[in-house]
Amino acid sequence: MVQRLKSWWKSLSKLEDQPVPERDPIVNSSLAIPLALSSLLLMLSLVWAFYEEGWGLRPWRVYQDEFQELFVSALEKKKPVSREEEQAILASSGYQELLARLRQAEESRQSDLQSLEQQEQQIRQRLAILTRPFTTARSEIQAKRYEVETASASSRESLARQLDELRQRNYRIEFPDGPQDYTFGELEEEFNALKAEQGHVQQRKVELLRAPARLQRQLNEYVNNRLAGLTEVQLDGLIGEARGQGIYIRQIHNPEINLVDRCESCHLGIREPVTLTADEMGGRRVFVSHPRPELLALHDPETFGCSPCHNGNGVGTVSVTKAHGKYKHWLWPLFAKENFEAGCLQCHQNDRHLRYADTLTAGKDLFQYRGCMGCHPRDGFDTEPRETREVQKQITDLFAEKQAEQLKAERLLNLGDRAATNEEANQLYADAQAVTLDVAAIDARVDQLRVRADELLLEVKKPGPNLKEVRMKLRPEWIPRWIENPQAFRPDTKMPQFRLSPEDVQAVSAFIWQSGVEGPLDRQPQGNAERGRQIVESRGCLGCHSVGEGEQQHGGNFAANLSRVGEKANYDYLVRWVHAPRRRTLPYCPVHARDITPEDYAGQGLPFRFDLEYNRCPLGDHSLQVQNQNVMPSLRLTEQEARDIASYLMTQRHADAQYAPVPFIEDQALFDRGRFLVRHHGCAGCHEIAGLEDEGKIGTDLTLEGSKPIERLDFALLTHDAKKEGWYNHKGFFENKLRNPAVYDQGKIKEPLERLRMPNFHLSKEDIDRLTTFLLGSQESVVPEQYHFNPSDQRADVQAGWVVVKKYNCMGCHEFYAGQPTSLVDLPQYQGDGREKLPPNLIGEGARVNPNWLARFLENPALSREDVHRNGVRPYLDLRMPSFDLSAGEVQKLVKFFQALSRQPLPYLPVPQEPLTDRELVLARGLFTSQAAPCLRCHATGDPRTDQTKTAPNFALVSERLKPDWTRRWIVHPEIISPGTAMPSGLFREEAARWVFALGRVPGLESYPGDHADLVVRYMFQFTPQEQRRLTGR
Amino acid sequence: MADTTSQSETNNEDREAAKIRRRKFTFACIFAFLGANFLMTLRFFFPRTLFEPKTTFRIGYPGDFPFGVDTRFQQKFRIWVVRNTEGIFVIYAKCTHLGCIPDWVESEGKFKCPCHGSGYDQEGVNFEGPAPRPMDRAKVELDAQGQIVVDTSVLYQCPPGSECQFNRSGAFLQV
Amino acid sequence: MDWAQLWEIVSLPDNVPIVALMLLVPFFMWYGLRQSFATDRMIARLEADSKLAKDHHRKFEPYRKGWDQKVHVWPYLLRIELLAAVVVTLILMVWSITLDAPLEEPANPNLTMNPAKAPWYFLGLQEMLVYFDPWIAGVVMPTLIILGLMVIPYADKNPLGNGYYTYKQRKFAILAFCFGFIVLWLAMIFIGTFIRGPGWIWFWPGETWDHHRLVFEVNRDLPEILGITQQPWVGIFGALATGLYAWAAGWVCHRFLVWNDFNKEIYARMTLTHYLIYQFFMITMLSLPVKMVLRLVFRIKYVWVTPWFNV
Amino acid sequence: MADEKSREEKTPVEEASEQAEKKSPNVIVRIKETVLPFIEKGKEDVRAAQDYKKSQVWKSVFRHQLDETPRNRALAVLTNVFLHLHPAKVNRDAVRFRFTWGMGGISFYLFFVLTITGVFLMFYYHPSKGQAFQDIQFLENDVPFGGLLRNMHRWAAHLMIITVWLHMLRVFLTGSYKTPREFNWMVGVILLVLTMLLSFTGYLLPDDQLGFWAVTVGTNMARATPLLGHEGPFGPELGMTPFNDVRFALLGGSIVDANALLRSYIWHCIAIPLILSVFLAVHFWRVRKDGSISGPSPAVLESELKKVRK
Repeated sequence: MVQRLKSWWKSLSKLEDQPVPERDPIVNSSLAIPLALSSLLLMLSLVWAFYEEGWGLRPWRVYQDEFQELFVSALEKKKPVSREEEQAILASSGYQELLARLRQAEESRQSDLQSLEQQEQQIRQRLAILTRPFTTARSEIQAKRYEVETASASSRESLARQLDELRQRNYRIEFPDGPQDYTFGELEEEFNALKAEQGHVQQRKVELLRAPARLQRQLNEYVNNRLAGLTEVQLDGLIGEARGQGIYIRQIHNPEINLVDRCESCHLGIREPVTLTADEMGGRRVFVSHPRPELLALHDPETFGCSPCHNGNGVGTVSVTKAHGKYKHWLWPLFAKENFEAGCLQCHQNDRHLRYADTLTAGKDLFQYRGCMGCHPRDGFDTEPRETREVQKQITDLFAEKQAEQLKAERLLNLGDRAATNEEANQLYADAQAVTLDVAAIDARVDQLRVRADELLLEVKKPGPNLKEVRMKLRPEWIPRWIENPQAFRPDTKMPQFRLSPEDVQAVSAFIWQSGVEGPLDRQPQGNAERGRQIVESRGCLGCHSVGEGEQQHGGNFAANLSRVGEKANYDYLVRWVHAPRRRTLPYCPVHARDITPEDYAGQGLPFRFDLEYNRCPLGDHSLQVQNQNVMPSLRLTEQEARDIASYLMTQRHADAQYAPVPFIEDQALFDRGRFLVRHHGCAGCHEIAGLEDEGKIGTDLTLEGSKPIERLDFALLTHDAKKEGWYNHKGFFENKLRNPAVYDQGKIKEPLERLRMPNFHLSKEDIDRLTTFLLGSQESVVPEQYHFNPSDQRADVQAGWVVVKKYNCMGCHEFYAGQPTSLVDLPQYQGDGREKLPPNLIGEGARVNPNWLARFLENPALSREDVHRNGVRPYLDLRMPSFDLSAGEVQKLVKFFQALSRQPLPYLPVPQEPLTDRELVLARGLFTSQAAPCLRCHATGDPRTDQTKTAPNFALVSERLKPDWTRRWIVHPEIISPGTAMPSGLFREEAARWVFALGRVPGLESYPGDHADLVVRYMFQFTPQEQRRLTGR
Repeated sequence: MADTTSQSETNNEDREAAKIRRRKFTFACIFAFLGANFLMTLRFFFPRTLFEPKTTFRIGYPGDFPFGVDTRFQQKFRIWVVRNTEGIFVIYAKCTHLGCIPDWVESEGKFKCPCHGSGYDQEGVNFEGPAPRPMDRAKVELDAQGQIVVDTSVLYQCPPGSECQFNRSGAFLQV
Repeated sequence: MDWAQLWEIVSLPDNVPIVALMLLVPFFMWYGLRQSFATDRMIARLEADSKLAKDHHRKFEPYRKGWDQKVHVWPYLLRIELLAAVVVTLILMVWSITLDAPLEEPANPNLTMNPAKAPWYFLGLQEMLVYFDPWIAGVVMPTLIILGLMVIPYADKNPLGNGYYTYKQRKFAILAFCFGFIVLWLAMIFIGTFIRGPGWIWFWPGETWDHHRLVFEVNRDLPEILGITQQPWVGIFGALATGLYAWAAGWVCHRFLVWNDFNKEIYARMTLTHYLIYQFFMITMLSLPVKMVLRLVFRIKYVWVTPWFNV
Repeated sequence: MADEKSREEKTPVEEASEQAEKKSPNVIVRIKETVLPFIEKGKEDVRAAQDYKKSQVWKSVFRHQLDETPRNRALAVLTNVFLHLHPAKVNRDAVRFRFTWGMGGISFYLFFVLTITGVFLMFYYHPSKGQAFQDIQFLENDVPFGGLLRNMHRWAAHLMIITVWLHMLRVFLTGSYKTPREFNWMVGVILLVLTMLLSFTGYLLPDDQLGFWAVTVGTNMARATPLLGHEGPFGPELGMTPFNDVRFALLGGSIVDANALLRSYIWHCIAIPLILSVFLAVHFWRVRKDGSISGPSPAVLESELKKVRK
């Protein structure tokens, strides 16, 4: 051995003098061993390849084997349960009775059925015998006829004769009951006759069987409706199916959107008709059935597949990682559990509120409430400013067009004057005429746009308050404290924390303070804090605001927590604010881009007055911004109430709160620096700030952030950690950014102004998940346009409506769909009987109220210009429907929204009531006023004396406010429409297809043939002032 | 394969034999490998999934179909819907002779195959030409909404001699 | 030392062949040269002793009188070919089973891969792009390489070493070729694959490929450094500089050509055309390393700047 | 069996046989007479089958037997269409792996493997944008052995480039390009280029980022072609634009798009392989005609060289 090695080494070093062997090495050496060895290895590699093909690369085979066993055993376990249930049902009287009827029906028909079947049998026989000869004959004759039709005149007769012979030829048919002779004509008749008879018999059979069939159906339904799961038989069916299932790739293929999904090759339980839980399936989560079958019902997997919603590589089958798209080169990895609703956005980009997608909707809400949209453009959010710009542009364009048209008209007229012939001239004049008409049309359009522009002035809102008023509103000491760290002062505030140095804070505060406007502010006497507190608790402030801190905190979280207002606010201003939140000190003129001062008005010799009517700019013919751009509505409080509330709020403070004096706040030197910082940090995105009204958004557009190439998301120095720790993906980027917006500055040496600007919102884990979901979903859709949810019918109104509803937080007080939480419903004062004091729920509002009335109500909930300190409909409620000063457009959207929600047609054309005859009038009044009927005990009648005590809406309003058919349903079955209402049920009982008054007797009523409920409704809808006086006059 | 000239020792024979054995083994392996490759290529031509059009589809409500032959779906699904006294059934438009698509000749009330002239009456029963049996019928059933669902992957035949499947439930709808 | 990074690059499916290449080439270099040296030693012996030279079979392979000079292809050659085929197939099978051919994201014209690399066997050219303008690196150079390879048989007038491994008899040819093949071609590929990271920046093996890495690279033209800024002077200077280089390189190559008596012999056999072809290709070949040094060490971009082209 | 034979015998002359029957009632004898010859013939076949090597079919296929006589060894090579690329005998040391490294042969074998695997891949590949990428996925996920085939094709391609380079290295080291083999070296260089082009054109076909950008980078160099590229020296002067220069010719467009995919597909699958196999033929032919492979030939001494001169 050693020798060998030595010689080998020698051969390596000194090739030329290797020992020369005895026998010629070339011809004597053998390659057999290496050959044998290598070919053996070759075989092994082959085996390996087969293994990979059979199992290694085909995991779904294994899954499907496993599933079959687990599934069958799971079903077996279910069987006994459903058997018991089924037994119980089968034993139930209802079933037995049905069964008996079925049996009886079947027996009664037995004999007829048999006879029919015999008949049919015979007919079949005869047909069987007849068909062949008949069809042969027919084809022969048809052929011959064709010859005749196409024959030349000469040969025609002979052929025609042949045809006749054929027709006359005798066909002998061997029926079992002896032969029979036919000509073709008879044969045909016979054939058709038999056919007809056969049909007839079958028809009879069907009719005969109809009744039993129906019973059978009822029987099955009876069981299925009462059975929770499947019947034992069905289960057995499933088991058989499962056992019979081969092993193959399960595939959904929709060529329209070029979709191929094999997810179900492993997730076999997804669409099974029984619900499979993980522990039923031996703890294997792959095999569970879809947790939201109702979603599958809406989106048929055969059409939509899986990957459009869930992402992942639908085609992949070679390994779980590949199939889930969790590898470097797949751009759409499976959504994580907490983000899967992101998939909804593929098609539901425009749904502000999406059912079944609570996380996503919450994400969108946050995006709006927390003011993300203040800095980040995103389709469907904060659209008003853009629309304003567009409208303005259109107006200017139209003006240009108009001028062009006018010139053209003139030119045409001139040409006409100089025209050679009369015809020509007339033609030209006519054209000129037409052009001038166009001009008129343009004017009309411009007017419309102007109106829209004014609306938009009202609709533009900012997430934060108007900072022009700080001088009047705030205590200067408080400002820097707040800017430095808002959460320290108010933990759940929506104002984020900016990363500012102390100097910057001073500069910013100084700028804010100095840029504020001064204005007349009348001194207010103190109010009664205790009463103030009661008002806050009862009037509905808590729908949006919360009071109290920590444990005591209660109320809505849409607007600020009021617990420390006392430390920051100026009492006089607070009174004004509470009384008229939208009231500005100075109007703002978008055209001149500045606030209009009393001097400006004086200069034009105008009184310094501005509000929704007086909204023209004194310096030119255009509209002013006359309201603060905040959503806080007016509760139509009296001055006194306002004072009380303000006084109460001033008591809301930490006794020990200390504020250092702020000499710098008036320091002019800081102004520019402050202004620069404010712009740099985009404060104007959320606040109205003097001189920065038209600032653009400073953030990235997030509309398609979810499909940005990962390379373009700047992980900066964290890239490698991210890759190592496995969060180098969109989810990871968003989550970390939201948790700590400065995170990607880590380790980088930057000038303060180069640093990332996004402030810290101190979001909770849940909120981060919600926003991440929203952002992940904000993708370029892989699903083609025609699959997106862009309805053109009423559902579009719903989409538009939700935007408004969310904008003004209507959901803080009202319930829009069953089970929707409101801010009020959990408050102690609304428990038990307190429920009565809650605002009405708006489920089915569209069906209830007359849309035209609703529009009026929305723009003025007091339903009166004078007596405004009250509810228009429910004066008896302490809670008050506030005035939002909605624009006409928003009102329209809301009305349409409600109509659409309850599938009501627009415009609403009420069905004309047939007038009450005098007799009916008497009867109705009698019924109405009778002691038996408690109507007037609760319902107001518009009589100030009695109405104080009333606890239900006013009758006088019914005819304009409600819809008759709804009213009728309401008085008959209130508890169905609004569970737990105070309106008593059972006022009427059904009697011979009409509703009859059920409580006590009303003179003359029993003799009335008509429907009593109907009578009442008509009475109410024809409720005249005289009638009212009659009622109240007693 | 070594040269055979120079060998005289005694143990040469069995060395030779061993060599032969190895040679045999080697070639066995190599040919086995090639054979296996051949089989692999055969399998290679049968992919596991296809992307062909669906064979089940909805064609509307029974009310949509008057008595007689309805050729609406011939282009799209290659079927005729026929209604007669017995009910509604679906003929799969494929001549039972050589699989051409026959034409519905309204004037003569028959299906005529352009290829070899097989003729079928309006229930698809052959009465002339080389066709061996009536045209096959596709499976029909009503779904929950009462729409007709046709499944052309399930066909009912009526070959002469053996029993006719046209009376099976599924071969036609009673209405 | 970022081992993860290193492994990521080395184990990249498409880089595996390069790794193999980096192992195979040295091996076969050794494998061949070893035989060359053996031959050389033998030759030396024969040169020394003319008697031996007469009846020696002139190969280092062992040989006895009587062994046949030629052997049958069947079986002696075919069996080897068979073995080779089997082994190659085996390698392919195992390679294909263990390593999947890459399939990355669907092509996206709006998103450039960083780094975006040509197929590995062209990375030499891509690397050259750093040193020359595209028209040279991408077009002229490849053409010259191909032509250069083609003219080798005609430029090489050395009749010795035909059909056997030898170093001594073809020192210059072998050195030149190895320089071209190994230094200028394979080394460039190596750099292009393992050294050039995101943004085509120079990363030493094991250095982390940082997409955000910033490096200070200011590129000046030679004339600038020397303070020449106006055309036509810049152009003229460039022409001169280039000419100078050509002359110097030419001189060096010439020295090689007449290194010793034997080489002189060969030189003597050359016609002018031969000589010019030889010089042309040698000069161009040498220009690459020169430019590399200028670029990498002195950060010089162009030597010759004209309105139409830059060198 | 028997009866049939007999009936055949009878049928032609029925009346006659009837008469015959009348004459001699002994049918069995006559049946024997007719049947036995057939059995004899059958036996012959069996015997022939036993030493099939003498059969006509066998002889027609195998011209000589495979024993180890020198003649047959030569014939084995010469009479075989595939093997006759080789001479009957070669230089004794030329069969040493050590000398040839076998790289030429391996390259050829790889080319062969690539052709076969390539043809199979074509069964599932459509050279159209979007579809192409899906087809690759389809190969991997659904097609039995599809993934394996694709891998083989790619790796064989890479391997081939390596072997070709090594082949070149070897040929240089042994100076085998020298007279009389200069031309074959040239052909070899062409083959080398073709090999790389073949691999390069295949790179784009999966239509993924890797191929797309590799090809983009590769073809962008063509922009700078002097005179013929729109970014090359004197290109613009000659009116070169992105729409009429070399690169356009390569890609069938100003960007790497559907046309480029189709073009590279056709170059890859038809054009280049054809050209390459032509040159391959020449290459092999010349190897034989230039006196088989170069060596190892006996070393020539410098001293002898002088004699060669003058």
